[in-house]
Amino acid sequence: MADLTTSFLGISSPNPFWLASAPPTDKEYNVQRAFEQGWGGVVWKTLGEDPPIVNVNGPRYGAIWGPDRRLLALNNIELITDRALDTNLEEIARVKRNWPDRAMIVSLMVPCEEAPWQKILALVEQTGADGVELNFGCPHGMSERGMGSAVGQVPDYIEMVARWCKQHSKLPVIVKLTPNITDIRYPARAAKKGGADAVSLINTVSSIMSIDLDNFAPTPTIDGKGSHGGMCGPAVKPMALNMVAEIARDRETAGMPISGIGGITTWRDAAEFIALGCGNVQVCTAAMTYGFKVVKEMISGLSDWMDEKGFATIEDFRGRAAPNVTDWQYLNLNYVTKARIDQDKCISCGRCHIACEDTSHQAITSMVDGRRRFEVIDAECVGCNLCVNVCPVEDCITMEQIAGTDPRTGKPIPEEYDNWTRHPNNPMAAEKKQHAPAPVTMPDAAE
Amino acid sequence: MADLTTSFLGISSPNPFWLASAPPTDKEYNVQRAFEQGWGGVVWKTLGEDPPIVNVNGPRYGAIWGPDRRLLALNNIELITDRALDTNLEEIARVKRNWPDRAMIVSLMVPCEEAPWQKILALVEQTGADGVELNFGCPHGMSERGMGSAVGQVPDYIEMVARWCKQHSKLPVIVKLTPNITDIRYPARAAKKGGADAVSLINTVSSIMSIDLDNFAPTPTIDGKGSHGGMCGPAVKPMALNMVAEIARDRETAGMPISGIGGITTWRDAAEFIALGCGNVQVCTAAMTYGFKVVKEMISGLSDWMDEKGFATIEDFRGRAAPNVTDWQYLNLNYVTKARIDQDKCISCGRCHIACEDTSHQAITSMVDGRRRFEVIDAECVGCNLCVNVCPVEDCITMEQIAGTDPRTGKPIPEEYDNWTRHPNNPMAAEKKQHAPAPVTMPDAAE
Amino acid sequence: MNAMTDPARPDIQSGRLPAEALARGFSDLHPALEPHEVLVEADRCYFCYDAPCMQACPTSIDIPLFIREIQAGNPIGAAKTILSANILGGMCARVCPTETLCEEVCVREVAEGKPVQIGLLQRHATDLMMETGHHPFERAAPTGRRIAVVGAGPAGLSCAHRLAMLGHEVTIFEARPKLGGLNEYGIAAYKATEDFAQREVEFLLKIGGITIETGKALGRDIHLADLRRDYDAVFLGLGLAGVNALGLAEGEDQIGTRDAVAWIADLRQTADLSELPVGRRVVVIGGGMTATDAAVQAKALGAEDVTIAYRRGREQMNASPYEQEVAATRGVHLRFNLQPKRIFAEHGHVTGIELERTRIEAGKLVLTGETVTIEADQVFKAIGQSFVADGTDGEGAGIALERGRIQVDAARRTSLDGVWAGGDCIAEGEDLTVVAVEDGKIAAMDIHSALTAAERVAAE
Amino acid sequence: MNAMTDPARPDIQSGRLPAEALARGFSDLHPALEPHEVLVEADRCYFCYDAPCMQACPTSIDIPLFIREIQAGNPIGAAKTILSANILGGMCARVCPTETLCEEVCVREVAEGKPVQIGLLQRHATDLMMETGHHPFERAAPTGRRIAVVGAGPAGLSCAHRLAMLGHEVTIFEARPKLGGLNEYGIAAYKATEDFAQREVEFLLKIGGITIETGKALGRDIHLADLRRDYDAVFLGLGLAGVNALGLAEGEDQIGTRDAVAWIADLRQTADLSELPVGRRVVVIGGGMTATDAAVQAKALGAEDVTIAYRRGREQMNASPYEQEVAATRGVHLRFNLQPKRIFAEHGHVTGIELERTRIEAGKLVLTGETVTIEADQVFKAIGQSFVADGTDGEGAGIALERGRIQVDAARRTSLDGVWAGGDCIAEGEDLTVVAVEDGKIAAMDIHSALTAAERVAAE
Repeated sequence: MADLTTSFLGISSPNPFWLASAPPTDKEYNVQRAFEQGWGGVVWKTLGEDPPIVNVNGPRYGAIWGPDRRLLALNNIELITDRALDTNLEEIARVKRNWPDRAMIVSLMVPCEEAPWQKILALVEQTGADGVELNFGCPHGMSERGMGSAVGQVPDYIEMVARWCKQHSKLPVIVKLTPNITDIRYPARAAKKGGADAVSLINTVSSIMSIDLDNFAPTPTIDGKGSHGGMCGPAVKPMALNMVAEIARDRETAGMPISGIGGITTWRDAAEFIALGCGNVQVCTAAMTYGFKVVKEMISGLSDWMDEKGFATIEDFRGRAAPNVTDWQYLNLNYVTKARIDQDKCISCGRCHIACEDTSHQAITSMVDGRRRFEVIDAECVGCNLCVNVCPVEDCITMEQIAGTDPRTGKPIPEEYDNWTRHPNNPMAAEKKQHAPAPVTMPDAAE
Repeated sequence: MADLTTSFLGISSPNPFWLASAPPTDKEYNVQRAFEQGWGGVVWKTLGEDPPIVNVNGPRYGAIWGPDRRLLALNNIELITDRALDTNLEEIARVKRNWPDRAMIVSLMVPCEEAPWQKILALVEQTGADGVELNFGCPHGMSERGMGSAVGQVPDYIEMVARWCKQHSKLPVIVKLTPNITDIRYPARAAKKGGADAVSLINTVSSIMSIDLDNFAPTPTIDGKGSHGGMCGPAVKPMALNMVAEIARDRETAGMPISGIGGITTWRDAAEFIALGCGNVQVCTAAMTYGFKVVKEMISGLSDWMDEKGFATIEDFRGRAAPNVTDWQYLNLNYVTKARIDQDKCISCGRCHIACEDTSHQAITSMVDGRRRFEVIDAECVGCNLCVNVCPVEDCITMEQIAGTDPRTGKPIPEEYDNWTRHPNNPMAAEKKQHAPAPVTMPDAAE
Repeated sequence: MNAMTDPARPDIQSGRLPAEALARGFSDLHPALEPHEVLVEADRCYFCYDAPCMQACPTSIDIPLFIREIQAGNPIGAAKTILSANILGGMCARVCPTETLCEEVCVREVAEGKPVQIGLLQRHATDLMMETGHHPFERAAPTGRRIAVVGAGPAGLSCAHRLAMLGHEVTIFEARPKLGGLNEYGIAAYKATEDFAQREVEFLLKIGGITIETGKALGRDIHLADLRRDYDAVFLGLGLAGVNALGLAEGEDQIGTRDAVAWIADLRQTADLSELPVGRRVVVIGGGMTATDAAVQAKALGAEDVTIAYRRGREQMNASPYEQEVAATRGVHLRFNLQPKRIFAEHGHVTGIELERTRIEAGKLVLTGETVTIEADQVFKAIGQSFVADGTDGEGAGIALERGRIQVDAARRTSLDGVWAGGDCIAEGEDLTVVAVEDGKIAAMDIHSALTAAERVAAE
Repeated sequence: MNAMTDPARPDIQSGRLPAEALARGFSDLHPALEPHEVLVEADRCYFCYDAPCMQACPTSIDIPLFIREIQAGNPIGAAKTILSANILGGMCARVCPTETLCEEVCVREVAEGKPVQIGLLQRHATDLMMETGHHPFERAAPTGRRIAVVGAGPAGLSCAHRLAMLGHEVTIFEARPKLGGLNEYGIAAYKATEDFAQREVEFLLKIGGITIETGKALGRDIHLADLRRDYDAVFLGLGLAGVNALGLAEGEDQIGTRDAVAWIADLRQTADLSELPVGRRVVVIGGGMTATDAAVQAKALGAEDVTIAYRRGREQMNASPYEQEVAATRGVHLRFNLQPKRIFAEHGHVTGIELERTRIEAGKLVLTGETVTIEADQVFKAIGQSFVADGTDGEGAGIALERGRIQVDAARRTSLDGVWAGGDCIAEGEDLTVVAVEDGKIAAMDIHSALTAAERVAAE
């Protein structure tokens, strides 16, 4: 049985699954139920100064759905906690006392001045919480007041606030980053410069989920009007993976502990974030969609996969994928693949054919010997993978590396690695092939 | 029968459905097939300087899928056209000649110097194309060479290139914007300042679709390595709607024609973009998933809906939703809703209950009189809409505005509109309630 | 209610079942999908390339497109897509043997054994269209041409509608009092409930330009020579008026022995089914859809024992496996390899039937000599129908036949100039509503081409 | 092959069908899902709160969780979830009447009439687990306690496995040569193909700590008093050894009349089914699952006419609507309201059966006097089984019974100290494998508690 315990910034938790700062972590009642189901830790929903803000009294959440009304993403216009600071602090203290083995992080958002930060940090320390997370990401409501993503989009502010927090508290400090930014590496670097112990990402993505075509207003609609909100859920995972990878392989921030957030729904999503270097993951949408019990699948799934692969601990595979993230110009141009269709698995929907015929390279038949049959024409196939992506059957179409002569170009495929950096068509071609910079090594997240 | 014709920047097309600059518009063969199915126009896949770039010879596309393997998003590491400039120009001229009623826009990306732009614009004009689109968005491959999003992320460059294009060509100029930016309004303003006629957005979102957990590399994987790509498809639509709305309601850019792009899959998606002010829409992923025939649903759907609503032309509803996009602080706090569960439609899955109980406000029962039954407890319900979003049955749970006393607070609900700007809990409360700025009016896209 | 009867007398009576059991037995075989079911089902469609379902549909409905229109929230658009290929798409959604047409080849059937429920989705869209009260098509400018359509079954109606849409004036002649043909008189009641056949005819006629003459039989009230003279074209959608006989030495004319087709027509025209008598023990002879329709309806009327006796094996039955399943699960006993030999009667009334066991030997059906007797109060014959050529002897030699039915070419032209034909009465007829609809549509398009060409020639 | 037989002699013979038809008839009733089908089906689960399916499962398998584990690509985890609640989850996936348990209450059934195919998903996961060759559970530290389990049916096996897992030493005594109980001897062959019952027993025993003693019948080879003396606890999973009789005046002892249960056991133990004789015309008396299992298998062996005669109406049948449908669509004739009156015989051999029609009057079944005769070469009785108390008379008064079966409390304790019981032999027994498994599990947990409590008391 694999050991799922993690020690992130020295904060231990029985598994890497934390609940992100969000409605599910707003109250003792909820967090209590989460711990009962097995969550490893929580980031308590963001505290602010009294008097607490108020929320709208109409719909706060929007969504997009896929076929069969499956939730692809949630969006919210909810603000930070709307309960009194004292109430939250009391509950945090009590929950931590009752669940000493679980991680308790407190999310914070106060105005961008030293005094309010100093004050609230002292209060949080008294609760026995394990650390704080600085909410620099919330893209709506608070940002108009100069908080949340209004800070997170300015690296200098991040650095400044992080520094105050480290000065005024001995608690580990995690900076939560907004994805609504041109280059995620800048705020991450700023967090590091300010002395923050870790970054967590991504916060929600500024979005309008849909327009109600009957009343011509964004959803969720409040009295005929709507504002943008922050999107989370499966749809944002690819953005999050990319941003995590950017930070993980940036020389300035490499090795900085990362808590991964963004559409994590199953054990596999979590394993992917961890493979990129995350020390743990935070979840929100999956819990809001299905209830806290979903963590059971995540725990068993991660554990069973680790057993199967022979990983005894999380550290055994953490960060393994980071060195394999590279830039386009270092990809091997001599790696040639062709699509292969498993005729036994093929259900003859023909989507591979029409996708290729209409929108790509006319490399898949629709008829062979007068019968409906879909076969790859190697002389046309560029190996682009589109057919794999549109096929409704898993593993029916796969990409196979070929050697020898490429039937498309009629030219031999060189065996050695080569890339764009010295390609004759590259106007900036170097004399010699350039190699990707040596991958950054990841220290333990435990630090 | 509604009239679907549009005149965007004076370029007419029989319907507002254009194919975006992407693999489906890379060749005469493909574009020809697209026009046969009824597409209103195309933006020809981005041309660059000779010699043409080369693509990887392995997988270029990645994807994420929802349940039942439905494609939620595609991602690509393909570059601009890899065919010779002359070939493309010849084909563009021929297709335009054969299909004079369809819109033909040519996407361009050359180095950030005046001469290459001047040169390529002259060549494009000779084809008879209707306009050009400047590709400032592509987030991979080209950006490392100082093109694509490397330009699009710097408003000054956008302005400069736009100005060159307007100087050296009489063709309408559309600037395509990258969403990988902190504030989309800045590049849009720069495009306008540079004299561009329109913006189109969004280009793809920098992403890593997934990590292959067997070989610990990003997908698509080239010889064990992977780089980030650009994501498109249904998952990015909410980001796109928000960015379109930001530009549509920005005082500096309001009224600038917009071509909407981002996850448009059905007529309804298109209508939403148009309702926010877009003069037309561009599609890619839906065509790559299902083939060009999908446009037939878009055309019939938009037409039938306009008939039903009594809209004779696209202009009759274009921009109607833009005035209803506002900022959070102007939302009506006196608009109070409660969830209502239609017991006849309820299938008793209980997801509303557990979502509310675990992660929200404990406002939905699971048992009534000893029987499994899900009812809203008005005294607890904050009207957040989460139950609506997680319910698998359409219209089973709805939000209903209430008047009189709110059973949750026990307080009367004022009838008049009120908002955060003068709320007692707002530390920056104004003396008087502030109203949202008057909505910007939209001039005709036809200009 | 079911009073003990004199065992000596055959037991044929009405009112065997309480009203609610009767209603249950005759309720919609495939009830309409609920809105939620529609969305779930529509979302299953993969939007296949050159979809097998569409290829399998005799009217080539663009099934992936109409399902995608439903997915996208545009069921009216879906209905237009359906009806533009098949104006009787509503009835076809109910009566098509989808399990051997579109749904049999659905890739979801291949992949999961569970096809997308195309028929029910088609019904959903067309039902919604009909509920709007609007007709979705408009007539082209009047051509001034007049066409006679003989027979108001699916072929005739389809032909008339398409011709009217193309701007022609159409007169439909129908021998029976109501339009619809087998839709009205021939199909099991539980397949087209709530007077659907008539509602669909009304919907279809809203196109305009179609004049109706009922009670006009060809060869009796109207004559082909006159029609050819008075109209620019004639379309014959005559159906099959004859019924095959068992050809038994004795008993076939006893009271209690009936043609299943006629009995179903009676049933369809009976307003109160509690008044329709049925035997306590019923034997249906035959292996096609008429046999299963008759047997299941006899059971639904309250017959205690209902047996279908078919002379060949299960695999040879024309009724689809699904139809067989409906019969079997509703309590009909399906028996195979039994060939009728003699119908027993007492006092002129059927009491049973003797059948002889058959066997396949060297690919041929042979009798074994062994007999089986099944007691019965009623015996229904459902062994096929035949074309009756009355009235088609236009001028001189009359119309050419092929295998006993009207010979037509690919455009549904008969051997007589200016006369087209379609539906069950043509040699290629498949006894399927959807095929008849396609015949009518093809003939209409060809009539239109012919008249247009004639016009062009005249103009030159 | 089917040579003409002397009509005077009953026709009971083997080899009625060619090998491939036989193989088809006895092939898996629900073939395993293909990998693609698994994914499509698993994705349909909504992960309901306090899921109705889970509530309906007698062993309370966490169905939403195991399906989610399948969705997430972890079928082995799914199998562990299943087996931790029900160690015979593999067999239950095959034989549970899911249509009246988990799948009946699935919200997809409510919403679409198409439940998630829980049984087949369960089979997929457990099959994969068994293919790995590994046993997923480990035994707790040895407790030094010894428990006797009498009967190696589902209850006994379940109890033994759980006890072994908890660290106890278990000895199973079984009267028959093979373990498995009805899984091995009683279930229709097409529900548990490829020797699954034995493979599952092997898988289960891999937990270790279980000693097997076959050929040991209670009251004959072993005695309750001895077991109580020699073991720390005794679990009785005895099943039902008796078969109800028709109680007819004549014919019940004729050759050709058999208990369906015994016939099925013979069939299950017949290696080459082409050697098993079956009547040409078979009548099965009864209305439960044994009746349908016997009838369908008789048909699958090649019987020409197979009739189930049940004395009440269709609604009262214990066999589920799905079981009825399987029988009907495979050609079994289901007849209702027929009570056996007399079995006809010639030369000591069955030739047919006379039944009297029944009717419900004022809620009671009454005879109508009217009779029906069905010719038959074989008559199978499937009218229920009974508990035989042999050997349970431990000391003095013996074990308390209730309604003819062993009386137990909620923890499955009998009236005798240190003796637990479960499965069909207890008063609450439901003749369902899954209920027996739960009995064994509950008893094991209670035995464990009792022994642990005893230990604590002893230690104090």
